Amino acid sequence: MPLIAIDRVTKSYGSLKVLKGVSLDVEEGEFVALLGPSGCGKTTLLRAIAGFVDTDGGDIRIAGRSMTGVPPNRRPVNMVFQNYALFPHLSVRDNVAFGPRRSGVASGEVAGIVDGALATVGMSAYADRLPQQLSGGQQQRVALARAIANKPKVLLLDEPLGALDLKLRKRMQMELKHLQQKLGITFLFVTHDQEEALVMADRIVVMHDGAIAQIGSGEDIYARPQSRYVADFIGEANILRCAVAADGSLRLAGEGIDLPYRVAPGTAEPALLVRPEEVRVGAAAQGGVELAATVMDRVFVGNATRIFARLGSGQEIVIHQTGTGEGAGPSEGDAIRIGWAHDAARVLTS
Amino acid sequence: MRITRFWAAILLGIPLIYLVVFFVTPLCMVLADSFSNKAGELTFENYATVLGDIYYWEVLGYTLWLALVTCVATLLLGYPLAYYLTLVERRAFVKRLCFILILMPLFTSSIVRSFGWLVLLGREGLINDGLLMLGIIGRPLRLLSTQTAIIVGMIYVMLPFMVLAIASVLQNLNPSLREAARDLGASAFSTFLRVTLPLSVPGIVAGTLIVFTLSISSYVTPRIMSGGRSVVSSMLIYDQFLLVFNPFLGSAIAVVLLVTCFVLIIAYTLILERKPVRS
Amino acid sequence: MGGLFEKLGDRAGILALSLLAWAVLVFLILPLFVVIAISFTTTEFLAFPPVGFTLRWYQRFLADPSYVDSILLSARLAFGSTLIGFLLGVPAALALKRSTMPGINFLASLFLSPLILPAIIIGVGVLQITTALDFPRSFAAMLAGHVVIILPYIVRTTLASLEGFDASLEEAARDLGASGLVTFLHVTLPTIKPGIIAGCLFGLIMSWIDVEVSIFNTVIATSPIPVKVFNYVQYSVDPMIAAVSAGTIYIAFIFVFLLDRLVGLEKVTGRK
Amino acid sequence: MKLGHSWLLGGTLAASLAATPVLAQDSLVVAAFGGKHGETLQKCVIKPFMDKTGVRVTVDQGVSTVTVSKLKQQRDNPSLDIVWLDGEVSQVAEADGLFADIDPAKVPNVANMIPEGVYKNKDGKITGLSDGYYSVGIVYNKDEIKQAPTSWFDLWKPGFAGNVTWPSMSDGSGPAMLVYVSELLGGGVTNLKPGADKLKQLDVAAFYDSGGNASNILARKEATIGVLDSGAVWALADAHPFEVGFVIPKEGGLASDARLHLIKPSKAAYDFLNYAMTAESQGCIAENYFYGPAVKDVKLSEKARSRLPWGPEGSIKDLRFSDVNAINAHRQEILDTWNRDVLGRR
Repeated sequence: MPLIAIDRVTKSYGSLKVLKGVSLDVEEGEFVALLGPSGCGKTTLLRAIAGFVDTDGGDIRIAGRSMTGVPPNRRPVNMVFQNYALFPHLSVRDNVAFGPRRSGVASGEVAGIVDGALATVGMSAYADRLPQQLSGGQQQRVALARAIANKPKVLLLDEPLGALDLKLRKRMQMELKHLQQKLGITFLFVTHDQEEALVMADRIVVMHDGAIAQIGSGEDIYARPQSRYVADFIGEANILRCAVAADGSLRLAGEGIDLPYRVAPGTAEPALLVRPEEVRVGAAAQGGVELAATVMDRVFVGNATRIFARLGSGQEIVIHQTGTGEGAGPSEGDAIRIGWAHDAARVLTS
Repeated sequence: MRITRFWAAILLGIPLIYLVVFFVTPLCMVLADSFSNKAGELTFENYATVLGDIYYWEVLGYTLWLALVTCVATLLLGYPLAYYLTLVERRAFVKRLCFILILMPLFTSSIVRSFGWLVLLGREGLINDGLLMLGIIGRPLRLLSTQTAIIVGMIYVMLPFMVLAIASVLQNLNPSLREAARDLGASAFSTFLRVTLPLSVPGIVAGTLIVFTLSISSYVTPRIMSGGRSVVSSMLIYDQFLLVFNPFLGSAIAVVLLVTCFVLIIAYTLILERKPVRS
Repeated sequence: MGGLFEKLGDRAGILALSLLAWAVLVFLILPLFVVIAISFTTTEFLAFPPVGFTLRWYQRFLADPSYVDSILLSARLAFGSTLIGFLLGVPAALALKRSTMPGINFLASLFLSPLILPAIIIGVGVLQITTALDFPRSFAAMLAGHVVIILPYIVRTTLASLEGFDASLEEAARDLGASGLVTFLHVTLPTIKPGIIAGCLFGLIMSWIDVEVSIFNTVIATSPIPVKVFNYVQYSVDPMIAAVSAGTIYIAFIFVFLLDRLVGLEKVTGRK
Repeated sequence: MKLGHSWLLGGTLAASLAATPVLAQDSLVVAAFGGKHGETLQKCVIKPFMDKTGVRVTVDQGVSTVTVSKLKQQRDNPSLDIVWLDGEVSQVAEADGLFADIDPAKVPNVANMIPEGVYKNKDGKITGLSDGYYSVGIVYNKDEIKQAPTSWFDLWKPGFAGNVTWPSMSDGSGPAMLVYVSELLGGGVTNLKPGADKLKQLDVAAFYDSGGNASNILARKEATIGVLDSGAVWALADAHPFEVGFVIPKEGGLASDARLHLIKPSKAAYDFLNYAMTAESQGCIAENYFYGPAVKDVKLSEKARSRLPWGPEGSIKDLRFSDVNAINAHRQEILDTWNRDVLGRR
């Protein structure tokens, strides 16, 4: 039995459909990311699980129990808010103790729980401060401590690292991952940052326009995106137009190159996905695609060089060349040959 | 957090019942009275009197003018004070003292204050004595029982409301906005004009609304300060109730005042909603 | 150079602003200072500057139990009506702000409208209603009237403080297991406290100085102190009435001072 | 908090009285004036009455207009037993039928009153009893004004410009004075124009709303001369802010009185009225507030005699009363004239 079972949940605000029948199972101990751009419905889904949004249809079950009509305070989940939502009038200690006190923990035990939670996030020294006396990262930890002090079955995190600077965010990503492993609590978190999702989550749920576009491990959705949308959203993607013949065989549009793939006849606008790092410059590869291109621009990014080139058909392609030093490789205006292995590319039909 | 209709009904229910019993019902009685005469018959004669007579319109116009002047004057005096209090003065104890000074006048009834005014504005009062001593005037000015006195009195009563309304907004302005403006090369004055002032508009709106409303219904201050020489709408109402014992006409005047006030307030808020202030 | 001039200009501007602010503060306090000064005069009439110094007007007023009774009645009225105003006004403001019920805007303006009506009409109306309900001219009747006039202040300031309220705080509390009531008491209330205190303060003030509503509804034996003063000055004005008035100023000052100690007045205008 | 008379509802007066005789006997609620006048009534009527009879009297202090408003609003269930009212205002309440008839058999001292002091309605029933007369005259500051004024119209003299105080319509004597001035100039209560035109030219420092207000204006020397009733004048004189002069102008002072009215008859209420009509009580008022007694054979000190509204040797016959009924019938017009023609566009 999954810990969280989301079954065809729908929600509309007026005529705007925010959730269009979303179904998702989350197992105990999993670290799941809800990934998508703003407006995709991920936060609404999270808030529906927490109980802040009344859904229009479908059901959410946690540990087998339907949550329909259950108020937020009676759900076995806790949330870390985007802006942390620390109570400004309460000290760090009282913020963390808020949950245990509500759930009827004996007052003698509350102190222990609070100390434990603060120790877990490394904030024991700040117990008597007020939230506004803390830095952003410290507030984030307190918010975390407050949420785990209640020993929830599921911890919901709404863009928990969004307000932190890049360095701190990177560190907190790892800390959160370790914390999740240590506590064994199911984490369900919302982010629009694909890297964050890839770093932390066991499983990523890509959402698009109120529906789930794809569910899978990071590798899965990167390497095997099921739609143009997912391919484009996760990582960098060259998505090349294809023409489909009557028998379903494909050729690269405008380039006149036949491709060894087949799609169902009549598929509308299929496309070919090639990740930039899969594209090679220079000699043709055995059993692959080879094309002529013109270099438009090149950018040195430290460990690699990115080449922006234009194909004969006018489509643009990005090439990620690793292991080349500064100044090496083709320069602007050069006519080059590029190519990729057939098994490095993927056909997208939707 | 949204409140469900059920809870809204519960939370609003009791206050609403209270208001209906002790405010709406008297209001309806006023309305009913305004349409009747001493014999208890339905009549429009009260409204015919009030609406058909230029005198009542003049008094209403004067009342509105007075309220408007009070609004503008309290805004001009109150804004600097609120600004000083929230954004200039940093010493906590001075701030506290200022707040106490602002609140104290509110706690003193208008009768008590009127003794003070008599001493301050009187022929042998402090203001005249001071001006005489400085040689600015040759003989005492008549300050009491004049237009000036009414306005001074009204400003005095209403100023704390304006200051507190504006201060509450200024207090909550994000200081980095002003810093950003300075950083972008704005002078202190243009920072105020282009950042602080537009952002404090909600406070100005709240302040002017409350001052305007209270000014329109105020009675004691204009009565005392004018020395019985000027008439505002609320005096006509009081006179009808207490001197002529004709609550019917008094009610009609009150209803006209109430409706005018409502219309003006609605117009004011509509104009503000239509035209968001440029920043 | 330009920078220096500008800096000097800013300085001058701030100085001018401070001077203007203090001038306004002096304007606000001067009449009260005058009333206090008058109350010490040895003359039988209101003299300023006071002639000599005496406490006999205070003795006379304190020796008359009816003045003390009036002050106590006023205090009971002010605190009682503010408490009721709080219990009615804060939930109402909450519902007005948060509900999506149809007609909620109309209700909001209804709650604020007693401000516009000249108070005498409320006073007479409350007398009519309480007579019909069979508790005319009692403490309860005055209380009822005072609540009507102070309710707009409490509702208005509470609404204002809810305006800037961070809704996620309430969600966090609910999420952590707090019921609606606990959330309100432990999170919402403390956060919007400054607004509520400001509203209650206005409520106390309006009740403490009210003449118009009380005058028609006074308890037979004792009138609230402003009504008592009003009735007295209709017939005669002497320094005793200045002493009584000064007494109400002292009480107000002590109250404001204590309030400042307890909650910090500068918070009253702030939402943080 | 709960008033002791709610039992009146639903039952007849007599039945209620029979049912709760103790309440009716033991306590009275009386509306009285405030300030020095109120203190005098407390000293000369209420306190000695309570000492004599043991009846508890609670005083409801207030100005007459407010008291009448309360009576009107609570017509069916008044909270007051007895009221003191200004003569000018009491007629309004009488015309409105707010008073109970006074049975002279239960107030034996009525027999000892001057006939003018007993007010009867058109059916010949007694509705009010006078509790002292006063006269409105000219008060002036003797320090500033050496030559005593003799006529009401002296107030218009250029020398007094800007230094005059005059009663507004809120003051009890205001309406009567407007009518009086009109009468002196050939008009009357139905022709107020001469008075209004004249008053419009009066250069006042302030119009006053009450006697207390006027005393304060005079004491602060905002005005040096004005129109004021004798009770307030003598109270002011005894405060010595300046040498107070008071004259009854040659055209005649305008007199009025304070009156007692019965609202809810009971034995205690009748006893109270009866005590108020003793020479002892009214003499005390004359000694302390200098109101002329409505009771015959009151012995007064020299000082009190010299301050009587009709002078040391005069009588009620020397006072000039305005036609209160006519004034009350025209209150609206008088107020309108005042607001529009006297105050308008000054």
